[in-house]
Amino acid sequence: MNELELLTWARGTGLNLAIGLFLLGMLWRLVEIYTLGRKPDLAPPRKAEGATGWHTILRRSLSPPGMLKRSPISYIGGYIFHIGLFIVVFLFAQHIKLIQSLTGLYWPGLPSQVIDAVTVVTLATMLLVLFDRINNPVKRFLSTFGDYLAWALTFLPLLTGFLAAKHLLLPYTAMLAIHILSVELLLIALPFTKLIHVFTLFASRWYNGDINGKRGVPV
Amino acid sequence: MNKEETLLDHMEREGLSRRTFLKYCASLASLMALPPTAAAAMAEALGKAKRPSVIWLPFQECTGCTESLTRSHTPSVEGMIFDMISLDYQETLMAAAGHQAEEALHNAMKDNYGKYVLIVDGSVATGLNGAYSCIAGRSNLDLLKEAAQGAAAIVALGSCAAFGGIPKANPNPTGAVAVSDIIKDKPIVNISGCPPIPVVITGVLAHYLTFGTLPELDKLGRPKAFYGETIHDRCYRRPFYDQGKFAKTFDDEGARKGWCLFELGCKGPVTYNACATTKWNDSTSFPIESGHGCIGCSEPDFWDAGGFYKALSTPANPLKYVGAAAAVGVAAGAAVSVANRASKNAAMAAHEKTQLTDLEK
Amino acid sequence: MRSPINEIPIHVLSPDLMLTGQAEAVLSEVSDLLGRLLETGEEGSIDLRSLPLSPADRDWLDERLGRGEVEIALEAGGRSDIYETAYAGVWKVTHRDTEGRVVAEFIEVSHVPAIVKPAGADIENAHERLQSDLKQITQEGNER
Amino acid sequence: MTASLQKGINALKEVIDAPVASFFSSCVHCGLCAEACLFYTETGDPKYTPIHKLEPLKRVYRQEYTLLGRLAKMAGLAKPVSDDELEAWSELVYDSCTLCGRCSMVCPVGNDLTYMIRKLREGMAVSGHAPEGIIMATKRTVDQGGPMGLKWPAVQNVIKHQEADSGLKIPVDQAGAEYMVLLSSMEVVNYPEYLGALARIFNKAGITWTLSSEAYEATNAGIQIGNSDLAREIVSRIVNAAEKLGVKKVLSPECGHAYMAIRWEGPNLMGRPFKFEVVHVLEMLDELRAKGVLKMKDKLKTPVTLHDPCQIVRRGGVLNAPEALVREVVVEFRPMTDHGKMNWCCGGGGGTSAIHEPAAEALRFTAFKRKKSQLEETGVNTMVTFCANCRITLEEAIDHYEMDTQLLGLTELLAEHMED
Repeated sequence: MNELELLTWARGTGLNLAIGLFLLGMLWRLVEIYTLGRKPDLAPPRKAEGATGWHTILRRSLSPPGMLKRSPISYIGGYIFHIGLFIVVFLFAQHIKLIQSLTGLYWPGLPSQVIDAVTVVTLATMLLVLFDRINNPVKRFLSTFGDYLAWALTFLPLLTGFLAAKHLLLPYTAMLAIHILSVELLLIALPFTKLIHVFTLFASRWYNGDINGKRGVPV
Repeated sequence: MNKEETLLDHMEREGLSRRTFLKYCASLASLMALPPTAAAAMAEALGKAKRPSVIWLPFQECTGCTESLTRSHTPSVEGMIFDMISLDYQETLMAAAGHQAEEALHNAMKDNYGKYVLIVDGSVATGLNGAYSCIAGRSNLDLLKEAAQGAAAIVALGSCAAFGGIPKANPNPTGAVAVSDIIKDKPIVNISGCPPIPVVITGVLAHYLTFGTLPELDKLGRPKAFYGETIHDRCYRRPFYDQGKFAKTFDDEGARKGWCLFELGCKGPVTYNACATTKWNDSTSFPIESGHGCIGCSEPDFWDAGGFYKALSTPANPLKYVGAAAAVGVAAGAAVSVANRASKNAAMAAHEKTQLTDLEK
Repeated sequence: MRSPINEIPIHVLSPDLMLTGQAEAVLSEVSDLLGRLLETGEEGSIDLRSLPLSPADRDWLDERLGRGEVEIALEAGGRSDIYETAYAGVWKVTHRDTEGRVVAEFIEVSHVPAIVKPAGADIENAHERLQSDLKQITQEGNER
Repeated sequence: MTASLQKGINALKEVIDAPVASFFSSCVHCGLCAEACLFYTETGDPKYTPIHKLEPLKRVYRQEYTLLGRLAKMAGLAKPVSDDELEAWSELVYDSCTLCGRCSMVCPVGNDLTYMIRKLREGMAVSGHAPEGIIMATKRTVDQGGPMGLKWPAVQNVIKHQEADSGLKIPVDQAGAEYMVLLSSMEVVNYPEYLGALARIFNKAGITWTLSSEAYEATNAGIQIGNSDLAREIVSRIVNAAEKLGVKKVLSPECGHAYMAIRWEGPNLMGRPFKFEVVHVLEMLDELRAKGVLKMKDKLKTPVTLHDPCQIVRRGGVLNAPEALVREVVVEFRPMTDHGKMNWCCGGGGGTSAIHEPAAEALRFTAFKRKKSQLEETGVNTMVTFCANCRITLEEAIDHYEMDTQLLGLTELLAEHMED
């Protein structure tokens, strides 16, 4: 199989399979999780300003009082690499083009120099975050193979995408193929790793906000 | 034609001046990415070279490769190939036909055994023992094997001979394969392209005549001098790609400003060929300068590599399995859900009301 | 003869938009070559076709180099235009085929472009021819 | 004695629900919950990371309620939860978790870890891995009516004294009263003046009230040990008594988890809403303050700070009343840096104060360093709180560290300075 065949497979059959498996896995996991149901809360709720699940979905994106100081790398690093990933994934012209071809939806992208800069910053931040995971006693204690796998699955597409766009290391064809394959790997693994938090965190925040909101506590 | 005369003698006889020859050499050197000063050395060597016998076999082909070569009026750099070689058999170009032609072929093979250069255009049909494509009652497959035996080197001209090309496109009804799939024991140069750039043929032969060897080849058997870099790497629109300036349609502002055609399906980034430097036919045949993206014709299986107008980053049919996947996913989830409910209900049924004694073992 | 395709005027909407910055690099390369010619007498040339220059880049380059005093037209398997640029020792050489299509394009840094100089064999040949011509003229004169 | 691992696992299977599944699926092992937990911040030992405390529950969830987990279990690839493991986890689920809920406030993916610890305790309790001290407190509550083994005659004794002190009648078993007042044993034993204070406040406000001889104990060790059957038995006494007397409202005492038990868990344990309203004493006092009924004759001169009991504020939703009431009665109020719903626990909530093993007590004192530094930061020597359990925990720790800090109960403080 030559490079072009690999690329053709990656963005043809490979992508079809990856998108299919991602959807399959995601729906399976979401149904599996959320059909477990929960009992209704029979205690008469207390009403309070901002104490609903919806508020918590938004509010939890900000660091609670005192926490930024306690764990600056988690918060600042977390913000940078999440926002960076969002920008690179959704505001890179070629990605928008792909999404447009999939869904018909499109929006303006950012100039590639901006994307390049964001990618470099995000890559650096992800390395910092990895270092923190190894260095911070709590994170190291909690970390399993799955955590490092999830990191690698996220880091690889970013790195290979950058190398492909900049024509570094390997010929563009090969690098683009590797980039697409790495994204496919990410897609397939996402529902079965902690990366599923991309979707479940909204429900989790909502539950937390709802459970405590009924008691009148905006969390 | 006298095979013993040198190329320069031959050209002189044809009434071409030394400066004309120098000029050809300069442009050849330029094409082969040799330093411009190498032109003189090349002229020196080429001038003294003997003209080799060439046998040209056409298989499953459209004659586009021959057309590409002969469309230009002599004398030209492309046309120089006909001065450089002694073309002993070429169905399309030769005056002879039928038995005469066959005789010419056999004589050429016999007379120059072990010395001739075999040029093949078109792919080789292997289905039904090669019966899909025959000349004078013999399959291409047979003919190739026979002709290859006495060849010093083989030039697989065009994407069909080099990689199977369009005949090999899905579902490949004739079982078409490349020359290199059949012949394993001879040096083969693949000059891919649909059609290939004519001067590339001249360049390869010039190299053969100048240095007595085949030029350095890439992994796919193509001369590196011409196929060493992608169209994209050498494209004059490349800076726009780097700036993220893309034409979105063939008639928008970006297209008029000459912006990058990536989003219109240009395969330049994955295609290795010399179009961007040779700019053949004064750039009319360099599609990008004519306003159309590269279709990747010099790469294997380009015909099946997604649509010509699909951007490289755009998949061919990405939502193919979405319906089935969604159904299976929901079904799997639902099955687990039913099992979970059964488990939970069983746990509740197994529940014994806790007494104080139940707090300790 | 039909008009060569590169003579069809292409209107670039905004030339600045098409400038890639490559042409400037070519100029500085020319300057280096000129320095070398001065110091060592070594001739140099730049193959313009091997560079990814946009049409606007080429126009810009031509404009910058300007035109000097010497112009040479060469008819050899098609026309070749050679002229000295505004910088002495810097030549622009454009080879065309019989159909007027550009087949090679160089910036040559030398005293005189190599192709202009006649080859020794050709001079020898010319000398012989001239001698025989002269002989014939003398003979004809004698006969008269 | 019939506790067993099987019962424990069964109990966990019963309580695992969609929120638990969502929480475990969302966790990214960022470790921020540790930074919110005083058992981690004060010891620096990563094993006290809240999400780690939930490991057994997570494994039961995965092995019982996910396809991949079920397959792994069938193939023998999943490590089953064992008795030894649960025994080892007892320290993490009880000794070092006060159900304070602070981790649930900070988890960036929104996990309510406290919600899950409460559920994990269901399995720990019936598998016999609850700490001795909490088992004993539960037994006393079920068998004798209160965690301290306090019986009605003792309460009658307190009533007599407080009636004498206040000169007011303390009504008992009075049907149709607006409020039925609940007490906590700790208050009865350690802070009996609370009852007299209430008598004076009700008298002043002209509100009818009563005690019930059948249900005077508000605390519920069933909640703390984590057993709903026993918690239901305890809470049903109050519900039955209140509905028998036909009171409009039941007044929960200052005690934190008592409020949690009757106000928030109560209806869910009983499986139905109550026919009466449950009001925390501070809620009632704040309402009286707003109406202008609760007027102070003078104010406390010394500057004070406030310790917010977790179960009343962060977990109970009584967010604004405490500060408003404190400001009513003091000249200078200095809130702690992290206060209100972001307060730090005293270290003795969630039943931990009932555990008397030396290691658990030592850990509690270590955890108290957080409160100690908060206190020192405010620079005041008087700390007001409104939970009997917090008060005992704080007093023990203040003694242990030989600190010069005075602790006051909010209701008594108000009663003391209230206009006659």
